Amino acid sequence: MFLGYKRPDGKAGIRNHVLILPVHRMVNSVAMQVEKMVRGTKISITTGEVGRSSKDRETIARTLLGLALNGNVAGVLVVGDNRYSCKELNHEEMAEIINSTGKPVELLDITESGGYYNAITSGARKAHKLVLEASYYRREPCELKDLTLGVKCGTSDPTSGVAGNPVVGKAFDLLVKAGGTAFFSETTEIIGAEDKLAKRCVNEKVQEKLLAAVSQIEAKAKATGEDIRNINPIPENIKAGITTLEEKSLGAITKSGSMPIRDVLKYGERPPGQGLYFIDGWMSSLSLPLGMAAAGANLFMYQLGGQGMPDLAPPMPAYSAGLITPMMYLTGNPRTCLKAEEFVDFCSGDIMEGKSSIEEMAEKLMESILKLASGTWTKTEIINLQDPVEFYLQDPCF
Amino acid sequence: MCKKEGLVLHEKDNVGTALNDLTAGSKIPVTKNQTITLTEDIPYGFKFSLHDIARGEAIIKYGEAIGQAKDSIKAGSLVHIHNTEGQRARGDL
Amino acid sequence: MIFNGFKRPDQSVGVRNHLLVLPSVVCANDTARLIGQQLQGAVYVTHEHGCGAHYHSSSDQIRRTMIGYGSNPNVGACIVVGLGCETMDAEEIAAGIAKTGKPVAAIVIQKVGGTIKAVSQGVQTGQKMLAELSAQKRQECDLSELIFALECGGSDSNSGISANPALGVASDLLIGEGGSSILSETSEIVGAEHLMAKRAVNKEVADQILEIVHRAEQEGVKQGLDMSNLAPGNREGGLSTVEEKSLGNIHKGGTSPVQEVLEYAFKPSRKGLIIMDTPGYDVESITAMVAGGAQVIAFTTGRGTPVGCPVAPVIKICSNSDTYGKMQDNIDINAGVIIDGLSTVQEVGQQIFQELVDVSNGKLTKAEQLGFGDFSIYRPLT
Amino acid sequence: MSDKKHNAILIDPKDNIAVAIENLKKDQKAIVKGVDYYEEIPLVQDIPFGHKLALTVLQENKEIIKYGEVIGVAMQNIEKGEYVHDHNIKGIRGKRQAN
Repeated sequence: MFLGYKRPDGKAGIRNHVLILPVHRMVNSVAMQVEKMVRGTKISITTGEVGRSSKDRETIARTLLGLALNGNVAGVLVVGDNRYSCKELNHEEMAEIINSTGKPVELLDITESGGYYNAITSGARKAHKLVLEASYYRREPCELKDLTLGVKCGTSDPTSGVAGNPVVGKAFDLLVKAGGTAFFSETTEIIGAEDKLAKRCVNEKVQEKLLAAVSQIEAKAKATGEDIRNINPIPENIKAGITTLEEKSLGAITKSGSMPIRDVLKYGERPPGQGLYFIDGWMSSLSLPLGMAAAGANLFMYQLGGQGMPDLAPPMPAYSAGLITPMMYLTGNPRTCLKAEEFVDFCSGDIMEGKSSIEEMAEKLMESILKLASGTWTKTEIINLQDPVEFYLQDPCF
Repeated sequence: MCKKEGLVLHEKDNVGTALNDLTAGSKIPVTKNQTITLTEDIPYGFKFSLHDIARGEAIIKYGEAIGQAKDSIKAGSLVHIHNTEGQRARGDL
Repeated sequence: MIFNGFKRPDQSVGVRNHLLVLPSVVCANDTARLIGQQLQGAVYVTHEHGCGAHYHSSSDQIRRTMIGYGSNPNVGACIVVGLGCETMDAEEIAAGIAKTGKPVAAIVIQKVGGTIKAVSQGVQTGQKMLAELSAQKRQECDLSELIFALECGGSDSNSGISANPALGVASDLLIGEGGSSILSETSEIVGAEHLMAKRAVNKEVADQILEIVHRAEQEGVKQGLDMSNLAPGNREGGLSTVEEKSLGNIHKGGTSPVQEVLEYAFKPSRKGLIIMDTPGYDVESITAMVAGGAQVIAFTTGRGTPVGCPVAPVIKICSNSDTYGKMQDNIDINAGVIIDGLSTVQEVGQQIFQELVDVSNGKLTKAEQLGFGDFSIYRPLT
Repeated sequence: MSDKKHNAILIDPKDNIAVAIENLKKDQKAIVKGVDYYEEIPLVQDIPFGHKLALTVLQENKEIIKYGEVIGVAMQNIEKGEYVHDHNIKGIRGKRQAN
């Protein structure tokens, strides 16, 4: 059990943000000024929609809408401009959909505001209204089934597959058994381990989707004509002792636990129900947390290896999901835990030392997660780490 | 439990993982009956071979192939990119 | 009556859970700002005091105010930033605040070795404090733990008819629940002190009321001030004399007996209606009441004002519908409906009381949404 | 009592001024309402919203009463219906007394 915010659509939140959502790059500047003027607001700027295929624009739209509907969001200010509105990215439609879920939403159309300064004034007033409404929310007891977690691993090293990821996997098992929802992703990093995952898919259709996602990404990798080891494992992985992509993948998939895989979701797609889901996405620490936040993750777990990190170096402070979904740093490497104490929220390094079992650590991890879900801030959340937002776009741009 | 120095993750594996910075010449117990003498330094987290591995043979970790030996590898050697290569997603092959 | 607040180690009750970054001296202002800006959930203040050898009474007042401010129950933890050579010793102030049992740290720029190191140390310290603060949950508290600061600014002649009497009703309701209210700005009791003295619980308190008013009046006269020369905004609002302003002002205190008279920034020792001797400047007066422990501020205004407080919510109550219409971005409650004949003083008083409860539970006021945090310590002239 | 909407109020029965609750124009009538009080007073001058008007003739040095208390004295004779403000009344408190 944890203390969360219950939203009108039945979703639960662990934070209570007001999201400012500019839908086109042309309205970012107004939205950014509004964010500065109104305390308690967060902004997700939009880039990359111009000169893109409709498939990529749909990805952006799906991601933006997903962010808006995330349980951590109490209210949304959609900022748009009729001149730039397109079929896939339409601010009015987006506001209507948000409204239909019962979540407070305000729409600011720059073209109708009468100039830059009036648009900011009008936007600030709308944002104020949303912040005020949000402040009426109180934390209430919520069940594990109301919780959605996402995970990625990063700066992987040989401890990741032994003491880091398996603990997350075990915690995912506990969550999913209790009716909660869990996401894992990084299609590139299941190459070489896909057969193990395919066996866990709930049906053949899901299995086909999973294998198709892997073969597509592998074909794209081959089409580059490059030795994949120049790209993935990344130099830091190799420096830490990971030799091949297959090795990395086999360690990476342990973070998914052992529960059946309900479905394969598109980047930013919201799941049809509870359970464990694979998201067809990229490992980028900028784009993946964003995609998982859009899919509804309340908390994002960043499982660090970090063996290749120099002493007292910050891990990659990737925080784009931290817009609305706090980032929790974990590690199974006791050395990393000491090196990155400023960032790491949870350490399962005792497993490497033989002092603790994966099961014991998973119980402790769940306790830690529930504390964060009930309002305790993660270390990176307090200092407001925020990287630029990056959507996972796959088509060429023109 | 005394601190282990090497870890074998699966019975099928032909590599072990160093649980400390290990030095050449050390004798590392890896199973009840087997001890490996390291032929070179193995840094924390890196792999060492549990027996001789022939060129082209699969390197097994987590009970699965993680790549192939590029050369023959003597027991107790460091197993990494200099003597091992992955097969998947390779555009250069 | 119950509300949900934060319980502090010293048994006091907060309605907010801020980390306050407080410079002990003007020279530490920007360092404090840089620390505060990097920490989510932190507030910081800046001011002009703390450096040299002030007059003794002035030093005491500034130190008392700083310690009181950091000790306010809405402050969950505090970082005091000093330079190292100032009269207002940061470590001494931190020690004063630490008596409440809350986490407090002092960072002294000269000791740490420059501002960049001080900022870094401040952010690291703040990170740990905020992790602790964020784990604290609101708990059921009794409304009797609340101290309501009664303030007015930018008054017009409607203030005495609508907003102030309505606030008086709310203040009486809180006192009825066992809570307290502080009425301040002595210069705005001039001409109405006989009415307040009549309500004093005993002769001693009555004499104190007359004494502080007499003192404020004499002090003003000595300085060559003409108190009846009201602020231009007051005059445009229809107020003609200081007596008229005062008679309107004291309505904020409702009808409750006056329990105690306090000097600037002192903590009340009794419950009920308290009078604090503060100057007739909004921000200096609010700062003193917050240093005295007030958790929520009610601010009546005729002309409209944006003033906020870094650690305590400010509820703005407007005396007339015209200003409310124009300044809705800054005002929470329109008492102008009383003048418009749409509502009664009693009804608006109830509404303010309900707002007090809601805001104590976490509802944000307009000034909070804007993130406004004005802070100013009154430095006595002698 | 009349049904006419009032545009000024008498705060206390002892008061000798009323407060306009609308912008009142010269030649208009102030319709003053209080507890058990109703009077229509022709205005001599404009009275802005929130400002005061005399309910009776106020002789020079006459105490001006609002909220039932003294808020100052008339500096000159003030007509019934005349604008009452700092041009024709003065406070007594908080300033150097003329000897």
